[in-house]
Formats: sequence, structure tokens, C-alpha cells
Amino acid sequence: MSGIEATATPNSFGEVRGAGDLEHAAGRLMSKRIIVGYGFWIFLLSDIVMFSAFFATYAVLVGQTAGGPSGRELFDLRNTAIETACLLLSSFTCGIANIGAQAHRGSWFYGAMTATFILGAAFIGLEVQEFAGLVARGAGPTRSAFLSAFFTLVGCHGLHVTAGLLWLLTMMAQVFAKGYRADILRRMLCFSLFWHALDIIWVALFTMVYLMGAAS
Amino acid sequence: MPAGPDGLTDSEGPLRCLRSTGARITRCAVVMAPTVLTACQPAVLDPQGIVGIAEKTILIDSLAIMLAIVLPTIAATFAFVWWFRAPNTRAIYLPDFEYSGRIELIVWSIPLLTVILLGGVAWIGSHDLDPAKPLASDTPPLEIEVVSLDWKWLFIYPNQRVASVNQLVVPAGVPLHFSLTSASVMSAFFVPQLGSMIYTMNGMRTQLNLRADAPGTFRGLSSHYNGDGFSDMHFDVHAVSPEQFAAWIASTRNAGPTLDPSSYAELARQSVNTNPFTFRTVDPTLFQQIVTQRLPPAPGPRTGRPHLSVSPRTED
Amino acid sequence: MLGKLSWAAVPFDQPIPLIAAALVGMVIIAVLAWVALKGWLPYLWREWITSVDHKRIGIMYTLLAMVMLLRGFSDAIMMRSQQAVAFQSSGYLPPEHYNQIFSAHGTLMIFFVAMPFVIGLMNFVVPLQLGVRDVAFPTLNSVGFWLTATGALLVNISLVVGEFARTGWLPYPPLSELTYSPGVGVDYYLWALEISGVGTLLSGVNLVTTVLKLHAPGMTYMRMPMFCWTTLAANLLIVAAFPVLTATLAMLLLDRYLGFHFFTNEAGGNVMMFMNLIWAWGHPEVYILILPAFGIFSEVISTFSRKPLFGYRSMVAATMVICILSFTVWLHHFFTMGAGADVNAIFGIASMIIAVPTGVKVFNWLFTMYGGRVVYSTSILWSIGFMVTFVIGGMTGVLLAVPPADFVLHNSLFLVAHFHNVIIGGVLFGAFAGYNYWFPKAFGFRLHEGLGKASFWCWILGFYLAFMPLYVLGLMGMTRRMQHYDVAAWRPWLLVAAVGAAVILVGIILQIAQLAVSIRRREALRDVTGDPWDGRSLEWATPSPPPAFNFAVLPRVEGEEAYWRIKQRARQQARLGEEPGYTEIEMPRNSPTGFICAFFATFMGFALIWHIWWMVALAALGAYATFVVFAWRDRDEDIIPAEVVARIDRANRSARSTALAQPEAAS
Amino acid sequence: MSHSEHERDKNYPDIAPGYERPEGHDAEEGIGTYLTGLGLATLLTAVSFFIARTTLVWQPSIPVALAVLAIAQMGVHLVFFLQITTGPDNVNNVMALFFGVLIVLLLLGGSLFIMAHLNQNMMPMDQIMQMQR
Ligand code: HEA
Ligand code: HEA
Ligand code: CUA
Ligand SMILES: [Cu+2]
Repeated sequence: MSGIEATATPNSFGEVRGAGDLEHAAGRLMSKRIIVGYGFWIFLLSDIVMFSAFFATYAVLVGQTAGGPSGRELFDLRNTAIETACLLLSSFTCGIANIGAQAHRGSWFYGAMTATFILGAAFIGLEVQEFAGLVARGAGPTRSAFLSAFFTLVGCHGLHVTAGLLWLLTMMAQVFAKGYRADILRRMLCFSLFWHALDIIWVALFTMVYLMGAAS
Repeated sequence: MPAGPDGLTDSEGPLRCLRSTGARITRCAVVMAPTVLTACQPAVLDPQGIVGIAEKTILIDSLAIMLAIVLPTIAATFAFVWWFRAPNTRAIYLPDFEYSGRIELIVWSIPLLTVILLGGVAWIGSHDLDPAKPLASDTPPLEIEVVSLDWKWLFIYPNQRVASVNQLVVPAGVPLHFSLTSASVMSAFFVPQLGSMIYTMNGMRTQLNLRADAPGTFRGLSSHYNGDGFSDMHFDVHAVSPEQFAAWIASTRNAGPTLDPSSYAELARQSVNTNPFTFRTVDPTLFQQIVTQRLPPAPGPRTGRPHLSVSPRTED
Repeated sequence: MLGKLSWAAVPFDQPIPLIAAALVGMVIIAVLAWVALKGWLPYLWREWITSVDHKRIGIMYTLLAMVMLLRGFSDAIMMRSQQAVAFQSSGYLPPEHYNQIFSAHGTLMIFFVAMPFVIGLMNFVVPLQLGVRDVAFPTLNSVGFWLTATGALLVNISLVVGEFARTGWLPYPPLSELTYSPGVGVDYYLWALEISGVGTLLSGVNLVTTVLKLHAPGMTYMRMPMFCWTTLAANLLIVAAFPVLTATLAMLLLDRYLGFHFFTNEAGGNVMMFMNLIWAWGHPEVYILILPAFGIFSEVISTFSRKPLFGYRSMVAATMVICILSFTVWLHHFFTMGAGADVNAIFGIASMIIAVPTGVKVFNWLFTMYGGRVVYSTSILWSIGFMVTFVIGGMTGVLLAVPPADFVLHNSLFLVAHFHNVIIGGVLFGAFAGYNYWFPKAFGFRLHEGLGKASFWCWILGFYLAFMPLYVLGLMGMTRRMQHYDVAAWRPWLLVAAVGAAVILVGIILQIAQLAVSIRRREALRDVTGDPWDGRSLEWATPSPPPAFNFAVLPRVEGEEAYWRIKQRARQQARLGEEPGYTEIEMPRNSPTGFICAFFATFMGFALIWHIWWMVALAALGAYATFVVFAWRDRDEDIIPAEVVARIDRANRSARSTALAQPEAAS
Repeated sequence: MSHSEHERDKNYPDIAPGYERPEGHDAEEGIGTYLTGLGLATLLTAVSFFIARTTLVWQPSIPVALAVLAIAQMGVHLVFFLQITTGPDNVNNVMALFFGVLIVLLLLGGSLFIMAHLNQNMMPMDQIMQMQR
């Protein structure tokens, strides 16, 4: 019955909208970076909610050792400290890599990414070693509810880090093959968000699992 | 009381289903013929104990409170829809009526006030009728330990040292204190006419306080789905006079098998449609052993575990 | 080589499911063959399977939901007929079969009917209402859809290969643990939901981002149509709740596959933690379903009352309050576990508080009709049916939220009646209202009104017949999930309920007839202007069906009810606005990523269920490779030339000006 | 390419999380923020590990102290690594974060509250005695 009286004037958000938008992302009033970054941010929040379910379970089951060893007997804080150092440093280098990428600086990007990979891999190595040691001592995840919860919580974080490493390599290969294309830089932004989030989760983890476990 | 634990053995073959049905019908008819009306019409709205009565009152009151606002809402819906139908030109037309502060306020406060009232009821009710709260009474409560098994109920009278399966005999007018646990999966103990249900879980002990006000037979059941034998996991509660209860205890002590860890292990195996029977004596620590899992949880289905592609049928 | 899989897994001894499955399989093969013979496969592949267009994906979601509805309904019919005959007899379905049926019914209905239906509608409508060209992440959207389809497929495979869970729609341990459920049924359930859960999460992320970040110029938050708000709330809930489900089911999986002890009876496992976590997801889940339905009713009631929505701000506030509160009430599903009076009372009262914002919504719909001109279309019949029915279901919900009342009603048929009352009377009626309302937008012709109304009346009658008896039965102490019973007093009510289900079946048949007749008479029912209902929000500013790019030029929004304003101005000036200057438009390219991912996911799920480890590894590798290939592509947009845009838009403009010239004809 | 995106981003009311507006500073300056963050995080971590093992502080307060330190450290990460600020361009990011934190708190708090009560109500007698030992 009537028409789209939809605007002959170009779409404008306030007065400032570059003409470039019309060609590139017609219909998007935010830049793609903001949209992608925000979407990934929401995904991260959901991931953190998932971790909180594992944390809650751990907190509930921490006393259920079923006659097996408790955290106090099992945890080696030196190992945890080294792991923490690795992850914290890698978070830093990941930030550098992101800056390097956004500024198109190859040396920074590749250097920092490599450092991040090494630190991340070291973290995983230490964790695997710790797990193997526990299993060898008969304190594997099937020993008690407490150990099930422990292995799952820590292992889930470890799986995330592993996935992150895989992503990291893919990222480097992409930059290498395709250069600093806008969509690749957006992915890089997401990757760094992911990596930082893993570090934040680790903070909760080493505090609640290891430090409180060893202190109590 | 007929069959002992050995009577539980599963029969094989496709006929079994038929046979058990037939047996059940016969049993029903025999046991319940005199009390068909009370026993076979379990009803939350026909409570026979103080807990159930209080709960029914709360239920009805809450419903009344809500109906007071829900019924007018429904009526208004019909009225508005009818009066403001498009062809009705006598109705006012307010094409821009989209806000009214006054109406907004009313709209938020009516349900709010209702909920405050109802919330009060809920708060007081939850505390008064907490299943774990002992009933006020001069008579000391009768202790009963309840174990849900696959798929039958075991009732232990720890102070009387007897036990019964799929049949609960209690003195009327005496508070009953139940301690409940499960030998295997989760179930729920529920006698609709007496009130509150409560879950039973392995390794845990829940508590329930009930009272049958007058003699009668009430139907009890598992109100939480617990596997293939679920539908048959019901029992009768016989509330009798204290004298009759004493007599029942005495007669029970004279007959039937004994309940100890080995006969318990037999009992813990899966079976459906177990006829009610009693145990002459009971290991007094049995319940405690089950709760603390010193007696291992029931084994579940037996054939070829655990690498089956299809869970075995109950009959197997 | 094939893990646990062998011929023994196929239930040759159970003819009913096998014949049913064989029939379904034959139909599928026949359809496929027909499609192939007609040479439509390339079209299907190009235009649908690889499509990343939110409208196409929305339609596919809805289609999936409707197909699964039929499956869920056949389960429902079996349950109703079983209970009708199983008085003092074991009926025609043995327990191990009956138990699978109600588990499958609940699972399918919630996860593969209600969820895809509302997600499909949100996907289809929200970008149109926001005045934009697509969702935030079109390819992800397609991945999400196809993973959901994978889940549905796995559940249906379980019919023929192996078994489905016999543990209820939420597999409470320890019954669902390996000891008590050694078969693959629970594994089917778990993997189907893990996989489709990822899909749901993706679409949640997508829609949240879309609503918060993508708008036509001037479409501020407080100008968004109500449906966008409820979409936002529902998807925030998805994002916040589904990870909990994923984690909980993962723990059960670890217990079953690797011998962990989260919820076992042994080694300190705690079954109560499962109940706690699953309901921490489960309660928000029911609001994920109902909130979009609320949004649909807001749109429908306002459109057909010829009035703006009453109390828009209150409605927004109520929506967001429900969104937050839904995370504070989950314990009301296990009042009878014995947490103690304080805990029960706190969560009971929190549950009741949700009645306040919900009540506000009901009253605001009432006042939307007040002073309106209510047109009795099929959609508004569903809405009115909803208002009356849902209020009853909500009331019984609040009754269950009173702990002492729940102590005698929990797990009874009263509860079953409650949730069918809110789900059918709320979610399903909402989905049907939305289906009738937006169908012309999606396909370019309206649905037949007469058959639609007939179907509505059967449904509402059938619903009351089928479920009001369950309230009575609940009060008579009948619990849910009974395969047989021997209480004579229950029987008459169960017979009435069975009749009710049959009446619903008539409603369903009429609904299918409605669709068939409408397709046959599509020319008579054609919607030429794109605005068949005299709508108020921007989706009605597009042609029906909308072109791939939705809007030739993004509309400029100057207030609430964006399209209504534009239309009013056109009516006053008796002409459309100036023709805009058309430019070329870039649209995201189609991509098979979603389909291929789902392909691998299906194999992975199946292999995991049957412990075929090499296939798991292969499928995982395949999925990863798919992602890398996707990430590697260089062109992700197609260009639609300005002339095409102009042609499409001019056609629609001319239809609209004709309609404008003869004002009465259109509606 | 990305520079033009930088330029354009200035004009939007929002900003991507984890992204710093390039205004004025070049890459080297961006590192400053990260360095500060690294320093603070290292400090907080060190204190956490120290407190966990020391006998200098009142023992029962240790978990509380650890929790506070962890929260502080998460804040540091959010501000210096993830570039979350209270600026108007961050409103959407912060709102989403708040929503997430709220849910996490409800879930954790609710679960612990519920489970504590359940466990306490259902403990078999001898475990209660075990606890008291
Ligand atoms: C979305 C959720 C949903 C829906 C819609 C339904 C719909 C129905 N349900 Fe369902 N039900 C559940 C969710 C749902 N149910 C859940 C979660 C359980 C618990 C399971 C458990 O115990 O674990 C349950 C359990 C349950 C029971 C078990 C009760 C018991 O425990 O003893 C019964 C018994 O009869 C039942 C009956 C029905 C009936 C008759 C319908 C009917 O209303 C069916 C209606 C038919 C349809 C919805 C399909 C029709 C529509 C179409 C086919 C579309 C037509 C096509 C076009 C429009 C083109 N349900
Ligand atoms: C779409 C789905 C949906 C919706 C919207 C609701 C809405 C509500 N539900 Fe329901 N519920 C389910 C789906 C749903 N539920 C399912 C599937 C189950 C069972 C799962 C299972 O066990 O398998 C369940 C179970 C369930 C239980 C558990 C019972 C038990 O297991 O023993 C409880 C208890 O509190 C409950 C309460 C409520 C409440 C208070 C609301 C409220 O949101 C209702 C609010 C609405 C109104 C009140 C009506 C309108 C308001 C007014 C007109 C204002 C005035 C009214 C008053 C002030 C009272 N629900
Ligand atoms: Cu009545 Cu058995
Ligand atoms: Cu709920």
C-alpha cells in the first residue's frame, strides 16, 4: 500500500561516514572489525561460563577424595609457578604480535608469535608431564571424584591452549601466505583475545586449584 | 507373607510378562478387595495425614489467590477481543494509545502484590513443612529406614529389628520419621495421601516426617522415574491401630527370612513385581552400611556388561 | 574395525520402529531420487544447502522443526494410546520401548522442534526488522544450522541402529551411567546434544551480535521492534546457558567413556551436582523458548489491533528482567531433593517473581487491544488462544513454585500438564502465529485463512482435552512416565486425554492441508506489495519474498515503528518517496563450509557412539581441514550490480504505488 | 588497507574489544601498556604464590587474600591486555562483560549455596563424625 520511502540520501550514522563503507560493507554500520571483535567477545564470555560450570563442579567435589590423595599431597607449586610464568609471558608476547600485525611489522609479528608458541608449548609440555606423573602415581582421573574434577578442569584449559597453538600456527601461515589482509588482521585480533582470555582463566585456576589446594 | 528372596528369581521366556501381569491382577484383587475405594484412589486432594492436609490447604489457598487475578485477566481478554473486533464501530478507536503512566503502574503492581502475598505463603510453608522437620507431638516418632532398590522398596524398622518389602505397616496417629537412601539409582518415596515426597539417592540420606491420622490403606509409589521396572514400583501403606501394629511386629518376628548382607545382595538385584514379604530379623547396621556405601551399590542389569550396544531388557 | 557396531544393533525383533524407519528411509530416497531426476540437485546445492542467506537458513530451520514435530507427535500419540490401553496390562509397548519413546519425545520436541522453530523465525525476521542485509556472521549461521541438523539426524538414526536413551529427556545419573545404562542409547543422546549444542551456541553468538551491532541508520535500541528485544534476550540466554549444558553433558560423557567419577555412585561422585547443573541450563532454556514467542505475539497483536504496542518501555524492561531472573530459579526443579527450608523458600520466591514481568506483558497485550480494531486473522487467533492458555499454564507453574505444593505435585502429571500448557499454549502457538504471519514474507503468498482457523480450533480444543485431564490425574497421584498402571480411577481421564491427542492430530492434518491448499492456490493468495497485513516494522518494507540483499537502500529510521511512519507519510502525500539512487551491493558468498562440517560431525558423532576410533580421527581431521580451507579463501563477497538492485526495487515500488492509489484493496 | 580501517573506526561509537584506538601513538607506544600490564601481573602473581606458602599471615585469611589477588589480576589483564576501559566506546563491551560476570557469579554462588545445603542435609551420620574429627 505504500512504499519504501527509503532515503535517497546515503546512509549516515551521524554525519561521519566514510564513502568507503558503501562499497565495502554496504549495510553494515559498524566496521567489520567491531562486529567480528564483538562477536568473538560474546563467544569468549560463553566459554568462560562453561569454565565456571567446571569450576563449580571442582569446588563441590574437591573434598571427595574417596580415600585417595588430596590436592595438598599432589600439587607441586614450583611446577605451577613455571607454568604461570610461561602463560603470562606468552600473553605479553601475543599482545606484541597483535600490535606487530596491525602495524604490518613482520619481524615483530613473526618473532612474537614464535615466542608465544614456544611458551604455550612449554606450558602444555609441563602440564602433560604433571598429568603423566599423577597417573603414574595412581592418582589418575578415575581414582576419585576430586581427581576427575581436577583433570577435567585443568585439562579443559589445557585443551583450549592446545587449540590455541593450532590456531596460532594457522594464523602465522595465513599471514605468510596472504599478507596483512583486513580479514586476517581481524582474525588476529580474535586470536589475541582468545589467548588473553586463556590467561585470565589460568589466573582463576592456579589460585583456586593449586594455591588454595596447597594452602588448605 | 509368601515368597522369600529366592522367590525373586527372574523367570525366562516371553510368557513372563503375561504371567506377571496375571499375578499382579490376582494379587491386587485379593489384597485390595476390601479397601478398593481408599486404596485405589490415591489423591493429593484427599489427604489422610497432617502433612498432607497442610499441603492441600496451601495448594488450594495459593490457587485461590492466583485465580483472583488470573480469572479476571482471562475474562478481560475475551471482553477486549470481542468488543474491539474490527467490525464493531461502536467501540472507541484510539490508534495512538500506546502509553499511560497510570496503567503502567497498575500493571506492575498487581502481580507484584500477588507475588508478595504468595511469597509469604511459600516462605512460611517451606519452613513449616520442611520434610526434615520433626512433627510436633508428644509421642516419640517411629523410626523407619527406607531403601529404594531396583525395583522395589525395602522398609527397615531399626528399633523393632524387622523389615518388609513393598509393604509398609505403620501405627496410625504416631509420627513417622523416615530415613531414606537408595541402593542404586535415584528414586522418590511418595505416599500421596500422607504428603511430601522425597528423593532417595545412593550414598546419601534424606529425611521425611509424616503421620497417618487414622487407620487406612494408602498407595505409595516411586515418583521419580528410575528405569524399566518403574511402573511397578508401588506399595501399600497400611496404617493400623498401635495395638495391631504391635501384633504385626510380633508376628513378623516369627516368620520369614533374615536380612543380612548376603540376602541383601540377593535383594539388590534387578527384579520387578516383587510380592510383599517380610524379614524376621535385620542387621541393625544395614541401613548405615548402605548409606555409607560399605555395601556396594546395586549391580544394575547383568547380562554381558558393560560393552553392550543395546541395554538389556528387564526380562533378561 | 567397527567398534561396538554389529548386526545385533539393528532391532530386527521390533517390527514397529523398523517398519517406520524403513518407510521414512524409502520416502527420503524417493524424494532424493525425484529431486535428482528433475535435475534440481544443483539448484538445491547452490541456493539452499550452501546458502548463507539468513532468510534461507531461517526457512530451513523452520522446516527442520516441522519435520521433527511430526516425529515428536507420533511419539506423543504412541504414549497417549499406550496409557489409554495399559490399565492392568502392559499395553502394546514394553517398558524398554516406552521409555525410549518419552525420552525421545522430550528431547526431540525441546531441542529439535521448539529450538529450531524459534531460531528459524528469529533468523528470518530479525535482520529484516533491523533494516540490514544479513546477520553478523552469515557463514557461521550456516554452520550452526547444519550442526543442529546433525543432532537431529543422530537422534533419528538411533531408531534403527542401536537404541535411544531410556532415561528421560534429561538423563539423570546414576541411571544414565554405564552401570545402569550400558547400551548406546545415552551416548546417542549425549553426542546429538553436544553437537547440536555447539550449533545453537553459534547461532546465539550470531544473533546477539546482530541485534546489538547491526542496525539501519537511526535504528537505536529503543526503536527496535519488540521481537528484536526478545531475540536479544533469548540469545543472551543461549550464550549464557548452553555452555553449562555442554559442560554438564561432557562430564557425563567422561564418566561413561573414560571411567571418571563425576556422577557415579562410586568413588565420591555426586549425582546432585548433575541435577544442579542441568537445571542451571534447563530453566533458562524454557525462557529461551518462550521469549521469542512473546516477541511474536507483541508483533502480531499490535499489527492486527491496528495500534502500536502498548507500554513499549515496560515490555523491554520486562523482557530483560525475565532474562536475568531466569538464572536465579533453577532449584525449583528439585525442591524435593531435601535442600532445606531456606533454600527452597528462596528459590521458590524467586520463581514467583518471574510472574511479575510476565504478567506485565500479558496486561500490556491486553491494553494493546484496548481501543484497537482487532482483525480476526489466523495469527491473532493463535495469539488470543495463547493469552488465555498461557495464563493458566503460568499459574500452575507458580503453584509448583510454592515448595509445599510441589512436595505433592512434583513429577506428577500435574507437572506434565503445566509444561505442555506453557510450551504448547506458549511456544508452539507463538511459532504457529509467526508461521502464519511471516509466511507471505518468506514465500510471496499468504496461507489459506479458513483452513488455518479450522486448524486452530482443533488444536485448542484438542489441547484442552489432552492436557486438562492430566492436571486432574496429577492431583490423583499419578506420576509421569508410567508405562502401565492399575488404578481404575485414572483410566477415564487417560481416555479423554487420548481423544484430545486425536483431535490435535486433526488440527495437524488441517495445518498440512492448509499448506498444500495454499501452495495450489498461490496465485490467488499472492502478496504483491510485500505488505499484506498493513504491518508496522521494516520487514514489510521489502518485497515478498525479499531479495537476497533485503533492502535496495538501507531505510532511514526516525522513530519507533519505522515502517509505519514511512507509510503514513506516503499515505498523507499520496505518493511514495523519491526513488533512491541505487548502487551495487556486496553480499556474502555462499559457502559449503556448514554442510561439510556437519557431514564430518555426523560421522564423528556416529563413530564416537560406536567407539570406531579411526573414523573419529578421520572426521575430526576433515572438520579441521574444512575450516582451514574456509579461512584460506580470498573472495568472500559477491557483487550484485546496481541495475539488478534497481530492477527489483522498481518492480516493488510500482506494485506499492498501485496499492497506494487504491487504498482499500490491499488489506 | 587496515590503516583505512583504523581511520574509519574512529568514527564509530563503539570499538572492538581488545583493540586500542591507534590515535596518536604508533606501535612502540602500544607496547607500553602491555609492559605495564606484564609488570603488574607478575607482581600480583608473585604475591599470590608467596602468600600461599608463607606462615607470616593469619592462616584462615589466606584463601580470601588469594581470591582478592586473583580478582585484581584479572582486572589487570582486562585493562592492560584486553584494553577494556570505561570509555563510551566500550559501553557495549563492558555491558557484555558484566552480563557474563553476573552469570558466572549466579552459577558459582548458586551451585555452592545449593550443594552446601544439600550435602549438609544428607550426610550419613558417620561422615558427620568424620568431619568433626
Ligand atoms: C516442545 C515441547 C513439547 C511439545 C510440543 C510436546 C507435545 C506433546 N506432548 Fe510432550 N513432552 C515434552 C515436550 C513437549 N511435548 C517433554 C519435555 C516431555 C518430558 C519427557 C520426559 O518425561 O522425559 C514430554 C512428555 C510427554 C508425555 C509423557 C507423560 C509422562 O511422562 O507420562 C506425553 C504423554 O502423552 C506427552 C504428550 C504430548 C502430546 C500429546 C503433545 C501434542 O501436543 C503433540 C503436538 C503435535 C505437534 C506439536 C506436531 C504438530 C505440528 C506439526 C506437525 C506442524 C504441521 C505442519 C505445518 C505447519 C505445515 N508429552
Ligand atoms: C516454555 C516453557 C516454560 C515456561 C514459560 C515456564 C514457566 C514457568 N514455570 Fe515451568 N516448566 C517447564 C517449562 C516452562 N515453564 C518445563 C519443560 C518443566 C518441566 C521439566 C521436566 O521436569 O521435565 C517445568 C517445570 C516447572 C517447575 C518444576 C516442577 C517440578 O518439577 O516439580 C516449576 C516449579 O516452580 C515451574 C515453574 C514455572 C514458573 C513459575 C513459570 C513462570 O514463568 C510463569 C509465569 C507466567 C504467569 C504467572 C502467567 C501470566 C501472569 C499473570 C497473568 C500475572 C498474574 C499472575 C500471578 C501473579 C500469579 N516449572
Ligand atoms: Cu491397588 Cu495394587
Ligand atoms: Cu524451571
